Amino acid sequence: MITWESFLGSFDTGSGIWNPLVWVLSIIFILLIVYSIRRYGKTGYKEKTDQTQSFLSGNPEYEKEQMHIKASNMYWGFTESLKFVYKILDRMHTGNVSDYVLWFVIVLGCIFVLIGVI
Amino acid sequence: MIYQIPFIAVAGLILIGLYAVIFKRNLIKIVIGITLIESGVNLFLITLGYRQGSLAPIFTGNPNVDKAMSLPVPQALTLTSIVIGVAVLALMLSLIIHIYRHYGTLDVKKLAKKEADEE
Amino acid sequence: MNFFESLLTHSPALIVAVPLLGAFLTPLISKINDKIRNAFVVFIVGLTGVLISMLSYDVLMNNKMHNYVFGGDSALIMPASGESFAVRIIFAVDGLNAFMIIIGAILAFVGVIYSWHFMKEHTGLDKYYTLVLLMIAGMLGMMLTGDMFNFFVFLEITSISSCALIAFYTNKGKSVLAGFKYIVISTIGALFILFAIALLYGQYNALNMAVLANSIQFNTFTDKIALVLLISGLGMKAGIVPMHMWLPDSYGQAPSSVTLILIGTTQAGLYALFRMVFTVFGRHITSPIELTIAGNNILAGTNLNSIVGIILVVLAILTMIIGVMMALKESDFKRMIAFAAVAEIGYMVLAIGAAFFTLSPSEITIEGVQVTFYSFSQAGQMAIKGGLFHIINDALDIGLLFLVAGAIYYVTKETSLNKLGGLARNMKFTTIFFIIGLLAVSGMPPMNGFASKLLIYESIYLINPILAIVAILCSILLLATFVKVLHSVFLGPKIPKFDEVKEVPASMLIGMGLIAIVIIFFGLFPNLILENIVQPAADALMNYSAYIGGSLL
Amino acid sequence: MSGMSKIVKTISNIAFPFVLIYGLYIIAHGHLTPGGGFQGGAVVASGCAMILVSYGSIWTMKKVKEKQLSILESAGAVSFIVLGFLGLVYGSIFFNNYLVGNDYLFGEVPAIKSTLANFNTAGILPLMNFAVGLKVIAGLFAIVLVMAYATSKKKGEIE
Repeated sequence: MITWESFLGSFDTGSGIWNPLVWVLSIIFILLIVYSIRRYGKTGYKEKTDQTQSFLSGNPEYEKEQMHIKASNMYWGFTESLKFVYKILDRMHTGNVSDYVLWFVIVLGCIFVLIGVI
Repeated sequence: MIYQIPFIAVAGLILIGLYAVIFKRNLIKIVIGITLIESGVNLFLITLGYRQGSLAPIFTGNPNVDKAMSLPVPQALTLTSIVIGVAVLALMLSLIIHIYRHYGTLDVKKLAKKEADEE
Repeated sequence: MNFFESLLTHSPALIVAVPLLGAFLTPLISKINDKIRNAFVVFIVGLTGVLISMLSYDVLMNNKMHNYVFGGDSALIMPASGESFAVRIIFAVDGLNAFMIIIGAILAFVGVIYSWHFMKEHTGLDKYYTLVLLMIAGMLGMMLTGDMFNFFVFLEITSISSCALIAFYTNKGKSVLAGFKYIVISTIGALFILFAIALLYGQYNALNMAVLANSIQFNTFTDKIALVLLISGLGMKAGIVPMHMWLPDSYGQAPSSVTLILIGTTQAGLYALFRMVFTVFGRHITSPIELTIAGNNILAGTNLNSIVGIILVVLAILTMIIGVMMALKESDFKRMIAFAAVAEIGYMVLAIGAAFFTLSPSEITIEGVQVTFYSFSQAGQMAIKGGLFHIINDALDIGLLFLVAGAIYYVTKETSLNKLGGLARNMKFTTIFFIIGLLAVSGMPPMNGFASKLLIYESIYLINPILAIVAILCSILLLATFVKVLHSVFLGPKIPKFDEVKEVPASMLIGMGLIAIVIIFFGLFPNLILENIVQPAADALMNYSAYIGGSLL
Repeated sequence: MSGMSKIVKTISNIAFPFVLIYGLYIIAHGHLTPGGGFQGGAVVASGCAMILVSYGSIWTMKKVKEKQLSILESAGAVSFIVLGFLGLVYGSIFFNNYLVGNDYLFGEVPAIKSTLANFNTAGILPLMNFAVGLKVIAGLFAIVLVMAYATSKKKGEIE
């Protein structure tokens, strides 16, 4: 039967415990701090003046679509430094049905060697 | 030896089918390979239904009705499997019609290339 | 017997029969009116959901097993010769099955509600709803059945209907090609599973899982081949690397509401893998017993656990790393989520596979006979609980993300991340749902993903620290992946092309909201879920003799 | 696909009733002989396919609408499931063979080790064969018809 203890209880993870209640209390506390800091901010700014314009070291602003960083440009460093891995991965994902079946047969063979022969 | 022949045929059918699926480049041939694997598995199932010296599980005017009948489960399984196979075959062929209409080719490698180039 | 009790008794059959009846009635009803048809489909799925919650509540809370035999009272028939054969089809529902059908019910219900508006502008919707209901029936059948061949039949019903649904956008070449790839892969996988079933039938004259589990000797070569075929075939259905390539194709091209139910079918494959390894071959893999009689050591069963454990763990590590790395690079929204789904599957397999290493012997002496049992240690049990808990969490998180991707596609007709941007201003609710899904899938508190991932990390750390470190690293990369999506789709300046974009219709918001509420509920009360739903499932998974005893009597 | 020559049309006209009768015989005797709903249905559908080939898909599409076939197909499937539900109502088990032992329809119980085929036996099994037969005839014919119609058109003519 469902009890209130099981609703709010914490569970054992093998080497520790976790209770979301603690997390909820702490997040409320942090939000209070954030709110209290935010209260010191100044209210009110003048619209339609230079205050609302973005400042790019004096350069003119680009078009909106060019301002947006494209998804494939993100994490460039990560993909560049792991190029050798991605080369292999791209060669794996050919999008070709026969290769999919070939991988299945390869795995079948490996598991067969592990279970059936050894 | 004579009793092993169906099993050799099963292994042959499945291997030929796998060969066709993996190494043939035409989609229709891949579908043929799948049906070959399927008939291999069906043949295996129906072979399992045979028990030495038993009767076929049909009520007929057979005088030897005292002999044991073999359990007709494998036959039922094979029939179900064949029915499923027909559905799969029809689906695959109709998809091939659509693929040919879109890309104008049935070659696996060309299709993969055209798919990657799209957009 | 009153009405409620008889409904409960018949619920295993009705759970599959009601969607089937609905599927065949839908083409007739759609002749009347579109709205009546949609309401009818929602009603049918809702009715199935009510039956599922009744059955699961009874199984999980009262810890009892439900058996339903089609066409007779007992699965065994006894001809005049005196032998007994288990030929009737049986639905055996223990804790694990009840756990899985809850996932199926949530996904099916949300998917049908979501498609009310999502699919509205397409033609051929009577066929769409027929196929969706068939797919739901097949998925629930896979999760419920206790008969090997029946499992194959439901597997094929599911793959045929889902293939037709993946190729639903027949005007797009890519989706037709994805449907073709899916049907080829799933047919070959299913045929090898059928071959394994035939091998087992030829040896033991049984198709019933409990009878097979009771009688498998594992002393012949064919048994080993059957195990190999089952592991690889079901692994392919579950999308384990390197047999996962069909998954991004089909998840990426199917309509989002269909993808949601596809997740359920993938996890039904995963469930079947665990059922085969733990129950059908349970005596030889998870719970072998050694007898020592007068100095002679008799092993009743073969101790395969370390080999199967190594296989599962290696596949799981590959699945996590390759899935998450491909997701990081991908620039198509739905394909990216699909690769993330592959990575998530790795967590479940990792948790279950690592638990195999904790099997340790414990000795008891009964009347001079020394008996050695193998059982999971505390950490192993925790890992199994975490893995099972992660199944339901993964279905919800990835499902929510796919629904968000569908909502974005619905308003912009665009799935490429490079062309999207600045949508948060116009789609506030969708953005909130996406952030909930993002936090949940990358394991941030207080969402449900954190609870299960914490269980997995901490229990696996006790088994092997390196595995836990790899798992945490992959989780961080998952977070990075979805932060990229958050930036490139929702944040950034408003793109003029999408100025006129509006929030999606109500039914889609309701669908996403339902899943988001369940995610937060699971995250805030993980203990409730763990004690009442996951614990019985884990107990059922670890105790194969309870399954045999429960479904043969 | 346009029709074939007059000889083919005439021959298929003559052969069609025999194919039809044979298929219906297989469906009706599904509980006594090897065969049943699917097999008989496939025979009947292949007869229909013969007509389709000889007269061409455009002519056949005018005579038989795909919608009618799909209604027939779902009628067959619904009657199959309803038979299962009736087992739940009358025999308290899904798919229970509740017709066994009654006096009027397929109810006779053959004596043990009887060898003669009695048509009036087997309870709901013949009814299920009829339902499956209906579904298979309509379904297979619809598949063949739609595929023939789709391949007969050139690219871009239908969506």
